[in-house]
Amino acid sequence: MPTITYRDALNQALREEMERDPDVFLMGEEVGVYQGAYKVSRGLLERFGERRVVDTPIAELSFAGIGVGAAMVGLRPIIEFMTWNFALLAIDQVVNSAAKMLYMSGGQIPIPIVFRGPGGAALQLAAQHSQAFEAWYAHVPGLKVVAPATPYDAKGLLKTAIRDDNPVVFLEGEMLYNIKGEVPEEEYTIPLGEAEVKREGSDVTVICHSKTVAVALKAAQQLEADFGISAEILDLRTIRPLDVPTIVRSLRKTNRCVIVEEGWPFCGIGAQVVDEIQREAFDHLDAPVLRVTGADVPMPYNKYLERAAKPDPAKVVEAVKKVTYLD
Amino acid sequence: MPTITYRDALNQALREEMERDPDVFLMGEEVGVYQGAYKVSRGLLERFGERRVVDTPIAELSFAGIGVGAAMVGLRPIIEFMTWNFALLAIDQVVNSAAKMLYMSGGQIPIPIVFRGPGGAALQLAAQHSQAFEAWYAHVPGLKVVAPATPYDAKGLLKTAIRDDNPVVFLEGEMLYNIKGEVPEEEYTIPLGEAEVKREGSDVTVICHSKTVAVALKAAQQLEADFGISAEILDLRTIRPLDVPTIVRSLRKTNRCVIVEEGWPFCGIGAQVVDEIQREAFDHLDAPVLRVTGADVPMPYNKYLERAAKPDPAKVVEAVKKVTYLD
Amino acid sequence: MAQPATASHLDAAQADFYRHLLRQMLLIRRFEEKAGEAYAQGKIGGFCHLYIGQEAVAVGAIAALRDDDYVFAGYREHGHALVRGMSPRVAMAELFGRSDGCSRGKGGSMHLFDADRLFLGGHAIVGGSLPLAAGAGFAIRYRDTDQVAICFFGEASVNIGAFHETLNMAALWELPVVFLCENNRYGMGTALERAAAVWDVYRRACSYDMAEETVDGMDVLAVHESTRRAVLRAREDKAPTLIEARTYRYMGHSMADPIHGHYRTKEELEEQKQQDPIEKLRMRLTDEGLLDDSQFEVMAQQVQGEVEDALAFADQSPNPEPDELYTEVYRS
Amino acid sequence: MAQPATASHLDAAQADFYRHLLRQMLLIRRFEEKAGEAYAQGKIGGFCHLYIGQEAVAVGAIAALRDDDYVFAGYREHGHALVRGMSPRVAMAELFGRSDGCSRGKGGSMHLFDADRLFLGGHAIVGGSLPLAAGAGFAIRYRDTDQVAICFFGEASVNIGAFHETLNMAALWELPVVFLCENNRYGMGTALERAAAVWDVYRRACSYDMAEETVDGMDVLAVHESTRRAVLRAREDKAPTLIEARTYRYMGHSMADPIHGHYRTKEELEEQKQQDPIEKLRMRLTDEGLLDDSQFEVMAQQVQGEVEDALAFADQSPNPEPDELYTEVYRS
Ligand SMILES: Cc1ncc(C[n+]2csc(CCOP(=O)(O)OP(=O)(O)O)c2C)c(N)n1
Ligand SMILES: Cc1ncc(C[n+]2csc(CCOP(=O)(O)OP(=O)(O)O)c2C)c(N)n1
Ligand SMILES: [Mg+2]
Ligand SMILES: [Mg+2]
Repeated sequence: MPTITYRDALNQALREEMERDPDVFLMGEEVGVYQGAYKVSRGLLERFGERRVVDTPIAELSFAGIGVGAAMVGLRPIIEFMTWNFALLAIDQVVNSAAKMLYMSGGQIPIPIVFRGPGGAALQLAAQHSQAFEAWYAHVPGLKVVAPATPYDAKGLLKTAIRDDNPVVFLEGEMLYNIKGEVPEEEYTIPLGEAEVKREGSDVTVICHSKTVAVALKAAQQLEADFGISAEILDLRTIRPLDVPTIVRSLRKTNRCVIVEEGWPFCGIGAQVVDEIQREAFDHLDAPVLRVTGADVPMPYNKYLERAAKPDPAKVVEAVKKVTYLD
Repeated sequence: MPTITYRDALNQALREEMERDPDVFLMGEEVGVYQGAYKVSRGLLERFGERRVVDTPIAELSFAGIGVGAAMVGLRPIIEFMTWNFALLAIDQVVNSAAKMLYMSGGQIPIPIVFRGPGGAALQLAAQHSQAFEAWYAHVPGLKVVAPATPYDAKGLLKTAIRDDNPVVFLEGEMLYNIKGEVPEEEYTIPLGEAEVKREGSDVTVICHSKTVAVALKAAQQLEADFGISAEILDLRTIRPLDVPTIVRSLRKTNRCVIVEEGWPFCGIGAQVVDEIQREAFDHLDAPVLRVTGADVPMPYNKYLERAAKPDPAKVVEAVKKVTYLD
Repeated sequence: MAQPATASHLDAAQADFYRHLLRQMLLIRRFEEKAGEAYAQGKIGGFCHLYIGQEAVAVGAIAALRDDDYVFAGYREHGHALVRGMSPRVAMAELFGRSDGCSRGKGGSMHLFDADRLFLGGHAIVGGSLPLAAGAGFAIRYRDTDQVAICFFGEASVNIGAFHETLNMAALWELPVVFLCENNRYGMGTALERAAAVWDVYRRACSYDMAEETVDGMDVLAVHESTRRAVLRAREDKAPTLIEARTYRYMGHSMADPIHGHYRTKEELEEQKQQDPIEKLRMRLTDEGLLDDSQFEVMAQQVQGEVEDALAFADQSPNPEPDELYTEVYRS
Repeated sequence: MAQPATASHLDAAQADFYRHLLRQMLLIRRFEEKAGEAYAQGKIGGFCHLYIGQEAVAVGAIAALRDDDYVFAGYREHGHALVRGMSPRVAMAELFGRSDGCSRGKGGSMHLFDADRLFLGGHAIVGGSLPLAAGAGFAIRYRDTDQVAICFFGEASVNIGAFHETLNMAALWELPVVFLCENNRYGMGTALERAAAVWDVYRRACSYDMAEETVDGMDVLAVHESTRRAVLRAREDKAPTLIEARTYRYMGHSMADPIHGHYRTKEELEEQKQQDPIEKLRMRLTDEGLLDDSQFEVMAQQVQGEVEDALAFADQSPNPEPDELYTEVYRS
């Protein structure tokens, strides 16, 4: 199986879906001539032309809205936000138009659109450019929220998202674009709403998504090696709809849980997962669920402070030791 | 003690703080000539003039930003959003400018600003005009988030918010403006970050804020009368910073908890409260914490559907019966 | 309606057309009056923004469209929906929140939609529908058809960012969109002069080198002509236009707001009513011998009957089933 | 620097002033070159947007201000901070993320702030600083002083909503603000012509009846004159101005981007460099006998020394203490 980057996996998904369906187009800042700020759309302008690969002015609110309008009349837009930070300007169209149109039209007007781009912190981009907004989008009924961790998932989930008839918020990781993984040559898709057990384990469940999957896997190795703790690693992949059955199944086995996410703690994804777990598996819990999150601060520029602000394997190990009462 | 409406309590707070501090001004749509879309600013234009009571064009993003800019140079703006629904357009300035300025300037530039207006659903305003965004704002470090339930709290908390040197998101309830309550003639303020026990109880803690406080209190009466259950009602008042000690103290007494909020469930305030509770009071919990929230749908227009989408005393009673294993 | 003996220079088709316009304006007027009454009776809830006074704009403009063109409007859109062909029954049922409403009772007054007639809302965030209409325009270009999209919005909306961003992209990409600003002078209680540095809305087109026109929005024929030109420009030259139609609303901003008060005088309102678009066209048709009083009475009664029928229909239409609360959140 | 024997018509003070401008441009140029090197060595992280080529704009414009005026800029703001009087040491330390940096290492290249000098950022969201500057302008009006606020932003920012909303309010409320658009032709890889329907930025002022000017942004004296007029208009007439300064950036959008490539040719870049603002002023001073080569050398060496000192300072400045991660989130 070929080994390719997360970036190229996304590129393949875009290319294949644009080949497959003439109604699919890509719009955003620098997606065309510049080949994408992060080169995810490399070569697409050359392949599909200016009609289907559309460079926009810096006007997030309205090009997002143009996407929604095009979806209202039957096209299947993919709107790239250069990063999700800038989507704050467009959030009214994402929430008030895209997420609600089907409902408030009494089912008349579906919005098959994908909003995508890199989310979360990269390296030293500081407060205004380092934010993980999973929790915000997942809060909103009418949206689906996807955050793949691997090239394989990135491709399979993006293809499904493009074919979905609902607005999908697709959060890529700027720090993931260069990671490599196996991606089959044959066509495949991955259903939205299915978490994946990345590593089987029996002592503790570590729930993660996007960039924190690698963090959790590293921590699992260390836990095995240093403390003989067997950690089961669960990658959510889709945040909304959340795969509660898979979470609960794992919990019933391990009875302990740590949730790792990059975003801020207050009302984060982990909070919701805790809520589900204690409700659905209360009697199976042998310890409080702990969370490892981004620090509850705007992201600092200094690299050591930034590092300290992000989840890392040491923090996960620490938390697992607590929930297994090794500490 | 005089009995006045929530609206008038807010009006008094604005008036008193504008009298007290010449740097305080009010800006927003229809706050002046029209006397406020919901009449919260009634009479202020006449009292303070156009310089300090400023009607704006419909341009939420930039009048919010103008407020932040004025705060950067030492004024103390109060920015009224006609409703918080429209603040989605301004959220970049609230999050990326107001919340982060102090941090990213290394402590040089505080932003003493209050963003205020009605949040949540009123009556049959449908999907785009009926949203409770507490959870979004509370997610963001750098912001404080306040949501008073009574005239007394509305006045005392707004005065404190205006004097606070940080950006405060102050969520009023459109459905609360007409409710009445006692408000002393003497000056008082209420510290941010302190929850209040509205009713003592021993069997279950019901946590609520803003409009759901009245819902919880009604449920408590019914629980007492019909089932002999003694419910302790805790009004959060401030969502961020969250008063965890008061929550935990109550939980240690009652060992059971229901959380009621108007917003959507996924990553809502209740999720965070559950997280805190299970972490801080795990061994004191005799049942899973349950939540009563707004339905996980865009708000429908039809009045019966809308009613069914909102928390009500019956749903709270139901949840309490479950956590007390009466069901 | 049979054509009367006439001294008019208009041909029969034109005369029919003008009477048709009159009838549509009348339908809106009567519909809105009924909606106002029903609101007062508590049968309609939420915000209800009546269109009375502005009828000439929707009627004149939409008459310039083909059936396969796209129509977008704001929250003051009952009239636009009716002109576009939504039956008064279905519209009224939606205002009542009933299951026979166009949006099955989930949308209400501010969210009328009729996908079959390409009436695409019904949007309640100021400025929100402009990019949506441009998106339809984008799709037209994408598919290389000769359709047109039209977007109605109020003059207070021109100060918001989406107006600027959208007009720029529409001009840059040459989208076949007609931006029709209904300048009724006030956004809620704020006169345009207190909210905009430039008081002529049409002049905002200068920033985009966009074609523009200003037109008397109380004159349905003038609106029609102006829109016809803009539609042609969109259809044939693939170029957008900004039209400013100067009109006036007779009622308060919504049913919850005062009709006059701090922001405008009763006198101003009464004076404006002298320009009534329905009276204006009726006079003209009468003067030209195309419509006598008894003919007008017939028309008025028909319209009245239609509106009363709509009310009765809405009144007996059932509420949505409780489980509809959870349907249509996602399309599966 | 002593004044040389000269045939110039300039008086001594003017000559000193021009040499001062030259020195400031040179300081920015050398500082930015050093920053580029330090970035390549991994001492500076994140996005680092160099100002090389555009020096005349910040230098000419800020020289027209008083010390009590407010200055706002974007993420390409090292030059503006230096001209406003931030020491190269403190600026470089911030780029290094160190605790002696202006923002204590928390802000970095895109978030330079100097509250004492009223240098108010350092903002990284396109369009984000325009309303902030208007807010300072609002405060000036509120306090009825004769200060001025200036806001620097790129030409790609004029297509975003905040530009429109802010200019409208600034014109409507007559705020003493200078909106200075640095038109360097490209926003990242997008030429203005591919993003804006109207290619002359200054023409956008028409929508607000705002005063406007366009000026050669490679000519520091022209920029200075133009800004002086606008500042006067703000200070005395309380009216805002939109200035378009046509300039050019020599480097890539940020250190992470290519210098040329798909979006512009190497030839274009080389041709533009012939208009170098530093060379232009140096020539003029030389021609007028106000600066000979050896004097220039002295100036250049001083500047070089200053920049190297800044680098050494930044290099040895400590990182913030770990617990600073949690400080300054709230002011208590
Ligand atoms: C972004 C936003 N801000 C505020 C509002 C509240 N609001 C609804 S209508 C309105 C006035 C709009 O006036 P105009 O555009 O002139 O249209 P008109 O009501 O006169 O038809 C306002 C302020 C809103 N719906 N959306
Ligand atoms: C709202 C927003 N969208 C996108 C970006 C990413 N971005 C940063 S700079 C830039 C180009 C801006 O160009 P211009 O305004 O001309 O300034 P210049 O970089 O040329 O100085 C873009 C697209 C951003 N920072 N903010
Ligand atoms: Mg209006
Ligand atoms: Mg530029």
